[in-house]
Amino acid sequence: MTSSSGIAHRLTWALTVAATLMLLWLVLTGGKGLPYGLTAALLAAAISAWVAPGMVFTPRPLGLLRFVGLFLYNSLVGGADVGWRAMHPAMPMQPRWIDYQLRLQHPASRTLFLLTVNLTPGTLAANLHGDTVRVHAITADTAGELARVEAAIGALFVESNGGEVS
Amino acid sequence: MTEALPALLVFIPFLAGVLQFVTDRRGIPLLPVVTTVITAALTGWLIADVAAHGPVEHFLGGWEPPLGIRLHADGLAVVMLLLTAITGTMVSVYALASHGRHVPGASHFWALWLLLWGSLNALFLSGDLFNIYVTLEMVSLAAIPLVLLAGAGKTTDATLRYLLYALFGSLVYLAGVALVYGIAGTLDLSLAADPLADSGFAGALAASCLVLGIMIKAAIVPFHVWLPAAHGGAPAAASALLSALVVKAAVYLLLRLWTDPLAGLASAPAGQFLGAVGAAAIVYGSVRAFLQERLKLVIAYSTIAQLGYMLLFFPMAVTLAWEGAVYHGLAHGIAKAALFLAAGNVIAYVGHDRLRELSGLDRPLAISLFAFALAGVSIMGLPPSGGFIAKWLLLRAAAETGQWWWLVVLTVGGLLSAAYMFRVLRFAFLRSAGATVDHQGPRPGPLRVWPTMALALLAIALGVTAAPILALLGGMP
Amino acid sequence: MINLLAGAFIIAGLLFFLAGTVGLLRFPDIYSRLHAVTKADNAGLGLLAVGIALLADTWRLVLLIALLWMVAVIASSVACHLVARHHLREEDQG
Amino acid sequence: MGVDVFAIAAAALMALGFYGFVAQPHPLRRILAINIFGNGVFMSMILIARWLPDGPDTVPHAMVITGLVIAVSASAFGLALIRRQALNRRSEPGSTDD
Amino acid sequence: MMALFDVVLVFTLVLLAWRCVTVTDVFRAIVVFIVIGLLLGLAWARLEAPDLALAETAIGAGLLGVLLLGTWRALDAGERHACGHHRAPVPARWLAGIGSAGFGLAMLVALTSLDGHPGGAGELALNNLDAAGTEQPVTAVLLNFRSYDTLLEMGVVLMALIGALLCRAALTYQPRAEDVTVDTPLVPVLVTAFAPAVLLMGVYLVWAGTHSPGGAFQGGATLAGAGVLLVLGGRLHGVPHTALITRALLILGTVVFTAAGLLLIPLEGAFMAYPADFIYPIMLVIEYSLALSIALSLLLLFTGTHGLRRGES
Repeated sequence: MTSSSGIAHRLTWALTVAATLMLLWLVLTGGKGLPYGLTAALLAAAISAWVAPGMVFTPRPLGLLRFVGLFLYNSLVGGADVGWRAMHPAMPMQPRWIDYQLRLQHPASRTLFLLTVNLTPGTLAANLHGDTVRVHAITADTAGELARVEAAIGALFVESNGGEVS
Repeated sequence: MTEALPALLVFIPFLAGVLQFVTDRRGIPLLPVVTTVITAALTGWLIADVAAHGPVEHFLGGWEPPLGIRLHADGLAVVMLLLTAITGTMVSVYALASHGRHVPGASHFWALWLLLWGSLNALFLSGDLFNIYVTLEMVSLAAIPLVLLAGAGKTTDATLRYLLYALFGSLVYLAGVALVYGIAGTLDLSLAADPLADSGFAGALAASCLVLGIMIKAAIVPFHVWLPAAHGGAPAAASALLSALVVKAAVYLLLRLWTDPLAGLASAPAGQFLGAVGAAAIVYGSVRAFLQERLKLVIAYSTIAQLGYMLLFFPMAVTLAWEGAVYHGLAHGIAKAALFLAAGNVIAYVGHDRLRELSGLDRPLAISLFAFALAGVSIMGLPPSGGFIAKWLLLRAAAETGQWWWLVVLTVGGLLSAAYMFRVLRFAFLRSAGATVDHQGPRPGPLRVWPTMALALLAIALGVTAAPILALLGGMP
Repeated sequence: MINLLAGAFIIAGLLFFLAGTVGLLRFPDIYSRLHAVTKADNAGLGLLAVGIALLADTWRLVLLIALLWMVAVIASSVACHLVARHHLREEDQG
Repeated sequence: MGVDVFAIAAAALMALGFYGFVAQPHPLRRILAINIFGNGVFMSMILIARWLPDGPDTVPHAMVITGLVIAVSASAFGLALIRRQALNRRSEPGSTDD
Repeated sequence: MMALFDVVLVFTLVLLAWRCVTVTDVFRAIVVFIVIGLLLGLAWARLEAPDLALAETAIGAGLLGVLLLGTWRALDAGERHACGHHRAPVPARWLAGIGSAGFGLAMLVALTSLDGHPGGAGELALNNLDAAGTEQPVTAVLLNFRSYDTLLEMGVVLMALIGALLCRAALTYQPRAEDVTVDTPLVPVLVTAFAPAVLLMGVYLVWAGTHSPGGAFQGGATLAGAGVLLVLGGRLHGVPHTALITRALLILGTVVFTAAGLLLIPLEGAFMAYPADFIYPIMLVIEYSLALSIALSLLLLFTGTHGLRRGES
């Protein structure tokens, strides 16, 4: 157990979750049944902070913009790329495995990396073992894409703990 | 107050069962004892009221059918409530000894038994097809875990098979309910009768689904495969409840549906078919019972055979047959509970129930064995017993309707049941000249012996109390 | 005008779905098929969502659609990763 | 009135569930088959609900919810029993109480 | 266009159901079963039954699906093999095939021959909606017109739970040697992020049940789903003993429902009849307590344990 499971940490998490859930309730209901929404949000936040507290990250505004842009661009290009390969009579593909050394350390950033890689053109993260991600690739320039995704995620968060490991 | 009685009869045991599960008390089962007394007393009250003033109806939530659900305590329902209350009270007393404070799973036994009691009452009182599906499922799911209480892993396979058949049977029944609703736009038993009467193919299919689903639940041959291992493997008190009440509840439902919502569809060939199935059950169950090597399996197969008699109502469908079938259900239930409790005493004393290794039990287990023999008299249908009255009524019905072939079935069935009963008694009594068994357990105490005896005596006494009970039941609807 | 644009987005989205399905049928092995399903369906769903959002009349609906798209994208990515991992393990074990 | 495609689905689900119950007697397969049968029954209830002239009839809808919860609870009990069977077999190999 | 969609949907459903009962690999059969559940949700949404679509997706496909997969994990290789290869003898299969085909045809004919029926329970339910204390007709049937069924159904759930507990074969989710979850942060991180949102969705569905698709059962199942997520992510563990709060929550719905019914008998003359002035708050209390009990019952049915404990990580 690290210090990250302390009271302050849980409280921060609970407040963030409660605020997010309240927003979710507003989106779902359009402002009706607010007392129920508030009770539910507080209860859910309390349960979550008690049972499964997470880390709160404050994304850098510019980093967020960069990441969202990259994500949307990659999604579109990834879809178009694989669609083109599927429709092409010869199905141009170079399926192979790549082992990529990951520098991101925090579980949340790693999760985001894995999720994004699956939507990036020509790459699919199949396994993470230690710091090595096993990636299935069907395009030529894969390592560059992966590095770009990693850099965007690295720039997204203010890394408060968990120092960089070379 | 009396109009609330049906609801109370369902919810007092139901709520007590829920609370018993939650409190999980290991001490003296105070809650179950109090609940048993109250429920039995309320049952008596309701029966007295129905006897005096006729059927009681209760519209749940104040909504009348076809929108709401109706509880309906008529003659048939209260006779079944009577059976449940008598057997239930005696089993409760017996279970004070067999599921006392030091027995593992005792608290679960009481919780399940009280829930089962409430569920059975709910089933007998229900006047709504879909509600009957729910209560059937309740009865099954209260009864099935009882089989598991036999101990770690011993009855898992039997329980699983029981559950799968029960679940499938109730869904087949539910398919019939769906069709009935599609035809009649109502789920009320009585209101559905007229639309069903001229519904053609869909109605016939609906009726077949309802009957088939119930037959699976009632372990009617050829859907009996789950029964012997489950009833034979459960603890004695649970076996008594399962054989006397749970499968009976399904056959009760067959009688109920046939005479009310399906009355307009019931055709003579369908009746003859059900009668033939009943005859097959009688012969098959009796022969298999004769061939068993374990006491509880003999009794379990005997249940398969005895349920067959109740099916003989359908081909004859006259008031005598109606009275005979219901009275048979009552007599068999009480006698069968006595048999299983007596077998439980044998197992508690000897440690097993392998017939060939039972001998010399007449002295240490004199009262239990005497009770077994008395209950056996009723099962065989010998006078003066409840079983005799029931078979006599059925015989007269066969003669009245001129369907002599059922006379043959009844006679053969009686002979076969005599054969397997005497076989058991021969092992237990007549070889007693030899060495006594090296018993493992202590002698069963009075709490185990006297309920058994009381049930056996009641099974005999039913031979002389036929008039008031048949008056309560009333004629065929 | 808006309707026309929305229609274009929806048709484009459906085309992506079509391509993804073709890939699912044509690609040689399980991993390549996962590529096809995840990426093409993600882009297709996104375009579809934009198309439908253009037709929505309240901001609440737009937000809801965006939320739904996000959940669907995360779910498909997770499923893709887990399936790939499962197969990789099975191959390793022989 | 012609044949509703969903009526075909309802009938087929029931028939296949029936077949599965008999053809694959392993308990886990039977639980699957029972639930497929049940889904067919629920589908036919929903179809029946549609034949009311003004708006769907909610009585069968309520019945479906009740039936679904009951079927899933009972299936969960059955699955617990199957796990118990597996435990039994593992603790004493070669012996079953069948 | 929609007709074509329906035909494709039905065709896929039937094909998948066929696969589910005939395929030898039990894992495939389970996956196919889950897909059938999801497609059924789609079909029911098409058939103007959004409440049931929600219920089927949450309970029939979701909860039962993870239970099936969890049970599959608990079996060893021999048993998994037996699941597909333990078959009825060929003549029995043929007989079953013919019988079930006949049954299906008969059902089809019967379903097709049915037509509307004026004055049935359905019309009455719609006409009496004003007196029901809720605007949503399905909720009105479940919690008022036929509330007796719903209450008894809670008993069924409780008894199934007792049965599962008696089996003493809990589903455990300790990571096995071969799936070292520490390396993939995916599951724990997503559980942490999603569980609160799913909890909120559950409450939303219960709340919405008074006027739009949703209700105690759908909401309760969603709440249970959040619990299942936490169990799968290792944040909650099943334990063989139970805390007072767990037991109280477990029977809350049943007790509140029964108590409201019994206590009002002297006032209203019938079990479960409610005074018109207080019907709305009564229904609300019943609905929320039912949802809580349903959620906990389903979650415990999933873990197969008496209670729950917070995980270590």
